[in-house]
Amino acid sequence: MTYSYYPGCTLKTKAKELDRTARLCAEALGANLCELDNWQCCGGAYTASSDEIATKLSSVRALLEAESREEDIITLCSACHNVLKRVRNDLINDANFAFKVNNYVKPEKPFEGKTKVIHFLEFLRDEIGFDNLREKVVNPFTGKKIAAYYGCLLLRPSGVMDMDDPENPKILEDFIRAIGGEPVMYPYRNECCGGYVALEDKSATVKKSEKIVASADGFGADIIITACPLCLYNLESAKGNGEVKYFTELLATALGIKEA
Amino acid sequence: MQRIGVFVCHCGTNIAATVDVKAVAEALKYEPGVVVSEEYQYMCSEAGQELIKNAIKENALTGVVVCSCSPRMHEATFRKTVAAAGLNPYMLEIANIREQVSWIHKNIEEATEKAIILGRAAIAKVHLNAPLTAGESPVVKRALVIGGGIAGIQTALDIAEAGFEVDIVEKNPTIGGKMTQLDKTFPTLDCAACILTPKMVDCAQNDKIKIYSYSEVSEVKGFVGNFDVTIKRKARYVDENKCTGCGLCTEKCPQKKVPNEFNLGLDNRRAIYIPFAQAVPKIATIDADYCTMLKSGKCGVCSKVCTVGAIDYKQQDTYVNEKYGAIVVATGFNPIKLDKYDEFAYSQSADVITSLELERLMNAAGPNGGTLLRPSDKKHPHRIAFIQCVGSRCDDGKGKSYCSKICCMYTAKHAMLIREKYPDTEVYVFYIDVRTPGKNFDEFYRRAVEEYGVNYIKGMVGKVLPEPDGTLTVRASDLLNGTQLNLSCDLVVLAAAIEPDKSARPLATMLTASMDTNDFFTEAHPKLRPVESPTAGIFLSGACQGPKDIPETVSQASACAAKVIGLLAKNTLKGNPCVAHSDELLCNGCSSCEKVCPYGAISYSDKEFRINGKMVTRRVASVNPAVCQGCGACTVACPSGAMDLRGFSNSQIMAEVDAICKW
Amino acid sequence: MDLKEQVLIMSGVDVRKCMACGKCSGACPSYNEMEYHPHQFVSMVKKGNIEPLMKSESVYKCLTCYACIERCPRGVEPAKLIEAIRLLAVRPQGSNHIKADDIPSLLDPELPQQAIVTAFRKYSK
Amino acid sequence: MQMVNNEFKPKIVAFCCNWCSYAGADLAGTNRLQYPAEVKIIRVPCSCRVNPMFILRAFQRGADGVIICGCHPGDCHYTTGNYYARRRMTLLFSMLDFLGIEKERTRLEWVSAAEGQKFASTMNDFVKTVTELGENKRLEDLRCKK
Repeated sequence: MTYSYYPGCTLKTKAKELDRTARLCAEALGANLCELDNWQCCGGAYTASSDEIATKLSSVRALLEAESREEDIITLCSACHNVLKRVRNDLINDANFAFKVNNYVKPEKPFEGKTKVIHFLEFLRDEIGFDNLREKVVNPFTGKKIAAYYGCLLLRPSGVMDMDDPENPKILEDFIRAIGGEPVMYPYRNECCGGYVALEDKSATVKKSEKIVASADGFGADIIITACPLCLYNLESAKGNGEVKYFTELLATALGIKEA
Repeated sequence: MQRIGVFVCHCGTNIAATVDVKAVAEALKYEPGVVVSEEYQYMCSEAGQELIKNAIKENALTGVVVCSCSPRMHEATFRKTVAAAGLNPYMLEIANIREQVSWIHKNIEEATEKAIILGRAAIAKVHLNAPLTAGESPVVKRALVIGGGIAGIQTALDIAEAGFEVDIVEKNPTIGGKMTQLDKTFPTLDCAACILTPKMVDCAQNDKIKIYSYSEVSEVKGFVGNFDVTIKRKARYVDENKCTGCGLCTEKCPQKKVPNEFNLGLDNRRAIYIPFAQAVPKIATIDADYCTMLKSGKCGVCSKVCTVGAIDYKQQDTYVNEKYGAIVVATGFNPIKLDKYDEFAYSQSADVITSLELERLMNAAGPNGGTLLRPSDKKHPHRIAFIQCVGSRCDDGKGKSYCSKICCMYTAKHAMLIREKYPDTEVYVFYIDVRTPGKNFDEFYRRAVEEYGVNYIKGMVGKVLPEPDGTLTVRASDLLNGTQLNLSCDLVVLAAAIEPDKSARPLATMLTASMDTNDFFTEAHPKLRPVESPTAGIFLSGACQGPKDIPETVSQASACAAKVIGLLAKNTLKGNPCVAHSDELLCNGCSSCEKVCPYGAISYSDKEFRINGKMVTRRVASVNPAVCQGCGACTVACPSGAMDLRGFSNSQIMAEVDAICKW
Repeated sequence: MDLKEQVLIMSGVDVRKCMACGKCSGACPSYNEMEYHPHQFVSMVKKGNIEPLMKSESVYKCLTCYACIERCPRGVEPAKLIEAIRLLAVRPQGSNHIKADDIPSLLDPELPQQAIVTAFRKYSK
Repeated sequence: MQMVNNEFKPKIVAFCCNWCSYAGADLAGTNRLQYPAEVKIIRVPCSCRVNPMFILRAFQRGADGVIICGCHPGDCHYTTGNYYARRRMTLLFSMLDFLGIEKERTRLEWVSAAEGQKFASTMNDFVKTVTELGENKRLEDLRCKK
């Protein structure tokens, strides 16, 4: 299985651990993550306005390159995933947007929608299967209480993201069970951590993140896992009892990858 | 040549505002055969009808065209009018210039032109009309009520009271429906069981009423006055004639872990069970999904303890055929599933419950014996939040677009009862609007606020957060104070939207009764015929037609019974004269028509004909007019043109086509 | 084209569908930081009262977390309105909410790049 | 063709079954949902009453489009009538297409008594489609012309 891999800006800098462990895990699971040659930063946020074209072009180029390779795109960062998946949706369902984009980019072949945008978690669930994953685990997190933190971007808007139930998701919990841990259910797992406001007003994001971490702690979580570098940053700055980790870090450990 | 009168109705300004009615009457005056053409403000009024009658007499009219509202509205009215003037009622045609012209077009010129064309088409058709006489068919003096809730019970009792036989088919082991699960009822706060169970007993004791419990309708044939219904009696593995309802088996059954649907899964029952103490009929039923004996052949405890030998593990589903003159649908409602509204954490916390679950928690016969305790830890809740409109008034693809109507009142009732019984409990109600139209309803709601100190907060809840300490944080906007509340509660009660029972859709197909997009049965007219289905002989009782509270359900149930009694009181029914008939001289005996007839109304016989002076025996079709429903399928299947439909004949429809396409 | 019409076209939101239940504001994680709350955005846009919204800090407090959109019972999408109004506010020359020069003083060295690029997209043009 | 397309008003004959579609058309009226006046409705008891001859006659007499509306599959008042209509019309429409009456000029739609909105939108769409196709010349009986 070969996938076009879209790392995004943060995985090349502050979130190298997410990038590195994900690549190792993919390799261990027999998938080939082939980085897109000419990926550009997605911009971090999808701008929901009918007249916004330029801010979405970097995603369009990534989609076009992957489609020319006849591969699906795998993402890790929640923000990249959200932007790419929503731009893909626009290209398919918004004829006006597709028309303008094609006029500007002048692709050899317009985007047809064969290439899908798959989050690494969806790859684990739908391609590998959590039951198969469980069999590959050599260092299970037995007895560890792990809290899944989804945040907002992976789940919403649910109509487009279509990953899981937006109010009662279970993909990360199933993942935790597959690596032998015990998922902690807490109500803040799909509440926003405050996101990019961290730049301008850190006190606001800390306040929001503190509630999230306190809730997870209250339900006895040893570790909080997430897919998003910004969520990780915000939750860490809330200074809870347990660690905050990328889900791929736990996966690498569970799979017994030495370099991890 | 017919002598035709044309009558154009203004319908006040409904038609006259967009159609130049004078121009229509004037234009149609010169159509062939038209001898009089007039317009009038309200043709359906007494004066309007007199005008038609007089015109018929004065001008010796043989055909009448009324340009007015839809024939579905007033065709019957005007047929009576022309009949009163001595014409055959089927010599009337209606041109629909209201619903299909004035109400949908804005341009007066266009609308007037279309009205004239529709008038011409009706005139063209009336030229080819022939007097028709309806056949008569006998009425079976027995009614079927499908659904044994309060709606079905009331309808059945009223029909029986008038002296007619009536059968109730109930899919559950007992009649009583949703009302048996309720604790108290608004706005009088009398106990539901106290007013319902006597009615259930009346049903059981009335010799005109027969109850088919644990049964379903599996097939419906026939038509008004003559329905032929097959009822499936599901195997309950207990002989109804032997079981005394002593309940010994339900105490001894070793399978104790069956979710008790009567208490909405809040506690368990046995595999053999009687739903509740006042069940009618009071007969045990074995739940085949859980019975060890039926699943593995090992057990047999109930059979051993039964003193009358009523247990029969070999019982099979049986089918009963019965004839009815009228069918009443009373299939009721259910709360919707809340899995798409998990921001309220219904599936994530045991202490988030629905209002119907609260009814059981507060009921003396419920899982806690009537003491209100939280499901999670059986502790007394000190602060309770009610959330209104969960899944109602939604246009988000997840819920129902309509208002469920009953929630505002039952929530006020719950809030009041809780405040009365547990004065130390604070009650909050989060609402969008409080809707309390009904006798003594708003006063009831105001009492909850003013006398009982229930806190009503205008603003919807955005999320319910179960906290580590077992409380529930209710996050909501308080729109009047302009704040966001984070209220710590012990119990959250959701007013789930209600929807028609799932059995309604397949039933509607069997009955060929129409439904709206929400699967509520459609009434024949939203204002004037609210308890009848457009399909003759099918009547609607209770919430299967739309959300209703108990007082309204009972009124509709009695209204429905009155309509059924009206039908059953007749010895014969005038049939539909617009039926198929075969021209035996043209018929070639091919059987094409017989094969497509859904009613088996066509038969073949050998007849002798004199052709060119010789007697020839030929096989020809004939239609039984009492059985034919007039769909016309056979007329199209017929290759020789022998088969035609009265009232909608080939030549009549062709004439309409010609008139419409003329220029 | 007046401001209201622009906001409606950019956002694609039908404000007339709103039944004023306040669920958006009951779901908003930034409610307490906002001067105008999600339901007020809807009702003020409905009235054509856009300018106070454009001038308010509230448009920079919305996290675009889409809780209001996900939970609106009428499918109104308040966050898209806020996004459109924010774009109207930052698009004119010199209206950027944050300028590149402001960044160094704000920057925590551990902050992921993602936050900076997102903030730029949200706050400036 | 003499007429310019935007002035062209097509002649549309709509056959509606009495139980569902005619009631749906009435509902469109009750709800004041606009659709073009070019549509003229003929009431029939059931969609299965529509004889292919009626459709041929309409085209002969200069109709530009014919639409038949019946109850949704499974909801026919006569149980199976709409299935007959579906089979017959599928056959007829493809034959007409073969004869040069484009298949866009003929249509079979299911409209229930509750679907006033669908009735109006179906008619709007059908009139638009037929208007774009222009006048129908094929099959027209020239003797019918004045």
